[in-house]
Amino acid sequence: MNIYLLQIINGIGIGMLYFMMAVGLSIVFGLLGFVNFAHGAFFLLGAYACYQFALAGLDYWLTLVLAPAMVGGFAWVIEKAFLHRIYKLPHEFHILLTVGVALVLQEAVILQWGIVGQNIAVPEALEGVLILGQFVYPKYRIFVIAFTAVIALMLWCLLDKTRLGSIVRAGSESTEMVSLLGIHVTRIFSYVFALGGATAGLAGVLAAPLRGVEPFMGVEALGIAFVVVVIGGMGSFAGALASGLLVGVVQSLMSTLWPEGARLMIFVAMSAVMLLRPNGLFGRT
Amino acid sequence: MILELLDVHGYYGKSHIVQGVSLHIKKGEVVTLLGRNGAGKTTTLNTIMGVVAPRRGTIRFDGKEIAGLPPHAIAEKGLSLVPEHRGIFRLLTVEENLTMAARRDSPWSLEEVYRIFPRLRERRRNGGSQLSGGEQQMLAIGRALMTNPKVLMLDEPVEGLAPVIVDEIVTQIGKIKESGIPIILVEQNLAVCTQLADRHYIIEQGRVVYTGSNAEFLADDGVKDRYLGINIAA
Amino acid sequence: MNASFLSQYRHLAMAVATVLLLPLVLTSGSLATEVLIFALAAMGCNLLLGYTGLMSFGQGIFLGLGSYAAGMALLHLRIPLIAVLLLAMVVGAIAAALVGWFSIRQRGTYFVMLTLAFAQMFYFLAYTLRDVTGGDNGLLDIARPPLVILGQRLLPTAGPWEYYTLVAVVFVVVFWILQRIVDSILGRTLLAVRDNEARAAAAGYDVRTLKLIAFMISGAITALAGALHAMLTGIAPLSNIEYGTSESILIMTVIGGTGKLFASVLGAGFYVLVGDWLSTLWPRWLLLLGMLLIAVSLLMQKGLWGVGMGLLQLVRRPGRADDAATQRSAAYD
Amino acid sequence: QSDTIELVCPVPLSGPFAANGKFSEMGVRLAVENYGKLLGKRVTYTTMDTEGKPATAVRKVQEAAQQKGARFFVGGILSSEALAMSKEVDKVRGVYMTIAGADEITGSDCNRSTFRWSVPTYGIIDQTVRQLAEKFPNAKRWYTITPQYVFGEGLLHWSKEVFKAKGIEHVGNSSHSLAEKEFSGYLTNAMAAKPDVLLLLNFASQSSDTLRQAVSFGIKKNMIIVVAQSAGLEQFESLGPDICDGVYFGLQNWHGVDTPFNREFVRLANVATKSDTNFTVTSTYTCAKAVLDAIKKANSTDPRAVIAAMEGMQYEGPTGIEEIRRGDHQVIKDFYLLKGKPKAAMKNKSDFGDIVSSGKSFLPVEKTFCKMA
Amino acid sequence: MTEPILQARNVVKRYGRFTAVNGVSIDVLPHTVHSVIGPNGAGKTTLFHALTGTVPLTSGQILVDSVDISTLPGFKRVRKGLARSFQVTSLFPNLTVLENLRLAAQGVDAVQALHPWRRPESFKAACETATSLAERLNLTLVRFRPAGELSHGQQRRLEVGMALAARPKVIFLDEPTSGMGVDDIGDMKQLIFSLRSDYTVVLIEHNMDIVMDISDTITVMQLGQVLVEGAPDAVRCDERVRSAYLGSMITGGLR
Ligand SMILES: Nc1ncnc2c1ncn2[C@@H]1O[C@H](COP(=O)(O)OP(=O)(O)OP(=O)(O)O)[C@@H](O)[C@H]1O
Ligand SMILES: Nc1ncnc2c1ncn2[C@@H]1O[C@H](COP(=O)(O)OP(=O)(O)OP(=O)(O)O)[C@@H](O)[C@H]1O
Ligand SMILES: CC(C)C[C@H](N)C(=O)O
Ligand SMILES: [Mg+2]
Ligand SMILES: [Mg+2]
Repeated sequence: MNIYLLQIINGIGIGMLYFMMAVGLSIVFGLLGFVNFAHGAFFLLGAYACYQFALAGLDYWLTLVLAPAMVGGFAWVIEKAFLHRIYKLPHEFHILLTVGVALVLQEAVILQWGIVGQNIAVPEALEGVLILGQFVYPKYRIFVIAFTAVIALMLWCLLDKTRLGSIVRAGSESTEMVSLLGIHVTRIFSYVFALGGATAGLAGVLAAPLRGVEPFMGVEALGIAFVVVVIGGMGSFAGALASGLLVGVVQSLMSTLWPEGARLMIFVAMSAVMLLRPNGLFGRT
Repeated sequence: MILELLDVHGYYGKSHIVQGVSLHIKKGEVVTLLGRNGAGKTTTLNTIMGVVAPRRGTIRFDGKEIAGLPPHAIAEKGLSLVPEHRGIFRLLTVEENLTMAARRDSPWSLEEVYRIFPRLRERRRNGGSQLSGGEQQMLAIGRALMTNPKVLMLDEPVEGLAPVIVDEIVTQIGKIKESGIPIILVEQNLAVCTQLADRHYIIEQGRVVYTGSNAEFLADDGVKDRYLGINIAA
Repeated sequence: MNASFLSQYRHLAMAVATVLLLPLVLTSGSLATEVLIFALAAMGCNLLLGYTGLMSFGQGIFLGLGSYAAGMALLHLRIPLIAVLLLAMVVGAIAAALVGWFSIRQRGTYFVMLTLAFAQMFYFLAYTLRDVTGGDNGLLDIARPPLVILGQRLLPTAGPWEYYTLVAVVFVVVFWILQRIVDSILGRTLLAVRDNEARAAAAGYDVRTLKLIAFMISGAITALAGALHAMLTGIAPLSNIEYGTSESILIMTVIGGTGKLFASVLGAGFYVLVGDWLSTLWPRWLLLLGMLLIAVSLLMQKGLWGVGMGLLQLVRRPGRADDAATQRSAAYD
Repeated sequence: QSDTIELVCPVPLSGPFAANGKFSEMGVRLAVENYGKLLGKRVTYTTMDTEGKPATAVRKVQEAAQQKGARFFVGGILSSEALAMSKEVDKVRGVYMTIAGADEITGSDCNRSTFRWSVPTYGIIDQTVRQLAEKFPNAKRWYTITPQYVFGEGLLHWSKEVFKAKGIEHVGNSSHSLAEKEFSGYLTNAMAAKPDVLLLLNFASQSSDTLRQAVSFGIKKNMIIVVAQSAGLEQFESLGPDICDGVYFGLQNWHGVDTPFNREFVRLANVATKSDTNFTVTSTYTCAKAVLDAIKKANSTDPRAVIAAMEGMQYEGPTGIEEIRRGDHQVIKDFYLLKGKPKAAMKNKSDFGDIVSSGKSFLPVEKTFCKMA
Repeated sequence: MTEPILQARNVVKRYGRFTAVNGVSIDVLPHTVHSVIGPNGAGKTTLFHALTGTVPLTSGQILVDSVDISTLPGFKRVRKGLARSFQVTSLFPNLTVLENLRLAAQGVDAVQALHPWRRPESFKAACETATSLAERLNLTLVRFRPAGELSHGQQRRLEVGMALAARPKVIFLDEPTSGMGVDDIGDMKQLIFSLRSDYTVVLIEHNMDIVMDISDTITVMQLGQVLVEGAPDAVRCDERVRSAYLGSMITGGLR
């Protein structure tokens, strides 16, 4: 097999993970209109929840359900306890608050699990590699691609095809009008924020066996999520998917073409997209 | 008596806008709130809906106190406001605008709304941002109907509409009235008001300064002159 | 007497007082200098956030570029201090024009994300162009030349307090200029752009140019801060251009309060000093900082400036409400 | 004047290298607590958070020097911050000892005030790559993964020298940024080049990430993996034995090496930190102790006298007798190569592998580019 | 015959595949009130957008005093003498009424706006325009209030004021009376009529009372095209206009 083809496959694997990291940020942005800087911290929590469950000997498949649910629940609490009170303020306060939450969570993780990174074993059923000609690819990465694709489909149905999805989009314009229609919009905020947290948590769980856990992994994930959302178009679900894949593939191809500039090229790709489509690939004008 | 306001006061921050409004509306009735710009008509509606929290006074809906409830709770009970800015969701299509508001128990279905406003059916796939002013107004009213209102409040519903459409909307409001939904109408267009309403209130500086039946109002040029500045004689 | 004239000098007096007060309360000249340097950066950010409605998450770009520009000038060119500072400002303004050209088409949160992504891009650019920037090591051995004007040696800068004096002078001058700018026709027009871009365009304003100008002024000032910082530490490190720097500058600005220049001085002072203090208390001091940020966003929504004004009002004449109205009219007459 | 001698420990306590900072702090603390009185004065220390940023590090050094007149500094994990601080400490004519890796510290950027404990890149490669090249003469194809900064490039440079000398084919290199966490692209590339040996030149969590992902790609089965500069026990603990098994690691020190220092220190560390110490704790401890010893030897807290005492000083260190070379202020000491072993073979929880070889490899002072003023 | 001050030739505006304005040509004569009416969605506002540069043209030509301005961005057209009000109120909500008007008055002078040193107060002409307009629009009482706090009707008046403040050659008013009180409508009608002596007015209005009384020319649009153009009486009697638009005309106020 051709090395570039392999890198593209690998890039899809990375890209699906990036999509998962970014989609929640995009959804939350879509409804609430601000950048959730605690998004990376939710990713971190998901990964550590996975670590903790693995220590406790819990089945990985159970973790895959439980951990995101817990992170989502936690996000819900954060929303209720803090964000709820400051929706009316300008966005800089939302950012300030979520930056604060991110810091607190990261440091709390250090206090609880220590500052040294830890390894998490790949679930037994997915151990080993798949042999594609002369090329091998870890089974677990294949699983991540497939699983994320299913989740993506579910999310898309939820946000585009249901009444809840309409409400979420409507709420991103005027919460007052939505509540005038008898919809408890602040409750929807909480749900969506929790959903965003849960997707980040899920990304964390999926990433943990690939990258291990360490307390600063959230910062990097947040950075990636930003770029993915900017390229894809804020609040756009399809955009997050397309641009997650784009970033993954660019990064992976660059590892062969010009490894020193792999990261830089992501941003060059971003500029190129911005130049051609100022609102991102799928951004609304 | 389906809705009743007693000595209601409403504020924007420190400015005291609604200064003790009392009014009521019965089943099947259409009443109007009239008054000059800035008199406090919109604010009164906002106070009823809880968008502006009433600081004093009682608001009873179906015999139950609703003052102090959040807007969504009030709306859920069956009070529905079509605001003067219409509040169309630009990111949603016409149809999504309608369906997102739909309640299962509402006698007003999508079909029903399209039947009244065929123009909406034509533009059902259009984004809310791509509607002309009149289309937006139709959509706003249609959407309010989808929520199964027990009292409908319309804030200047024919503002900016072409005369034919005004005719159309007036006819439709008439139909809504016949279906038994009581309506509070804020409107500058007296012709519309007098065609539809059973009673009128005139508000000035946040107080009700006149109330009378449609017939009384029509006959009393002095009132119109004094409170609304219409110089009929001229 | 003109009311805004008075208020202009009131703020300038506060800035001067700050400059005089810092040496009395701090024993480290470096720390005091850093406060002023970040105050400059925060004012640059405030010009965007408070006056133009642009929340820039890319101010680190200009701080970092200012550091690099000053570093390279001092390492490779033999030009006087003033020229170094001006050069840094020009570099900052050009970079701002570039970043701005891309990003100001966007509004609100999209703009935030764009500038943030740009911050990352410049970081990796600086990282990758090692021959110019020194990569991860940064530029080392940056000298601190004395202030020489027309062959006259005006100020030595070697000692910490000597350097503080230089920075203080720069700070006061920039504060005064910025105050003039925000009170000028341009400043007031920027406020209009912040409020409603479409209307500003329909009223005949070239919104993009206006925003670009604000962005460039901000970039120049932030780069100036970066140049001064490079001379303070003797290095132009990669971390100055990092996303974290942008974040800090924005946080300072918000904590101080937007829309008043002096508020940014308060914000920067608070952030730098509290950060310095907390970090000595506990290795996990970021936890405390995080809580502080949460507390500020929940409880102190007018920023430190607002808190200060609130206290002042309480002391001066408790319970006067019509103040706002007189202020408004004062702003106009 | 004052009745205390103060050590200042500027290390990253927050940010991605906070783990090392925390262990450094621990090392300094152990050294200070166990030192007792020195010249009749109490020894104290303060840790300062550099946040991993050179500028912050410099500013904090300035602050400590200005506020408290501090002159003795031990710390600095990252090459960039250590380089910057070394210059600042030299400006205030203090004493600075670090464990950071950049060759410049005792090379082209060396100065009177600065000392370095860790073996520089030349020695690391000599003790790992050269050893293994000799051990596996048939492994002729090597692939490298390198972080883009001085330390990584130093390692790459010397590796290439060895490759040339041994007739090894360097089949590829992937350089990556210090922010990288995703290595699958580089690994895919490496596998396509079909090397016999995969040489990881990155450090700390990045080498852990690379190693982990390499293992998941099944690379261990068909090539030898070498981590040139490992962080030691802390890294093995976080990776677990399954991943470390069979991998070669370069080490600055190892608690299992039987030296008087280790016998004493492992016991001490077990009391204080309930673990068999690790690279960062031990090395910073050693630095702090060396500085304090020098103060004792000089019988003065005048930095100039202390520097003089340090130059040429010999002391019991974790690798045995260690010596501070006068010409470039580099500590001359052993470097180890360890091979990870399977979980079943571990005799205790810290027994992750066996030392395969060790030795001292240093460039002569003339070749280090160090010119001291 | 007088030269038209504003000419639109074959103006087309497409949004994606939808053609909102489809080849409209109009000539506006100086010192007249030229009204554009038509059913909702006929493309009147879009025509305004295209003429004033709020949205770019798809094709067609726009001449002001015979100078082609079709490709100028909106803000530059203001300097060529076009000013507008918006159908959906668009003000500076956090600035005071006077400041809103001052900014609108200052906007014609592009260079002034960039002045980083001079104080706005020193720009006397704009300040005076603002004050007198506030008076004229009956907003003196609320002149120091932020525009966002005004009632709908007050905002509508300010909206018209914003266009007037620019002292343009041609002033575009998009439904200036919508939301205005019955009493004010009369005043507004007088105001618009009086503008005719100094300016040229292009007016979109659904209030036939106003349109029929003060227009010199009326263009009726339907489905993006011109249906009829002519003097008020001709338009009023046109059967197509009656059925497409006028209906029974209860909008005309109380009669
Ligand atoms: N958000 C607000 N903040 C402060 N004051 C407000 C606000 N909205 C309205 N007002 C003031 O309240 C008063 C009443 O406004 P309201 O909108 O209720 O008037 P209205 O009777 O609906 O007038 P119109 O016919 O013009 O719509 C006005 O003087 C207005 O300036
Ligand atoms: N941005 C847009 N994208 C797509 N279609 C649009 C857009 N804006 C307006 N339209 C469509 O163009 C048509 C003309 O709209 P316009 O606002 O010009 O009508 P109008 O004549 O001003 O109507 P009204 O009297 O109701 O204000 C409408 O059918 C509308 O749906
Ligand atoms: C030997 C190690 C402490 C090297 C370290 N990673 C550095 O940056 O120099
Ligand atoms: Mg109103
Ligand atoms: Mg219109």
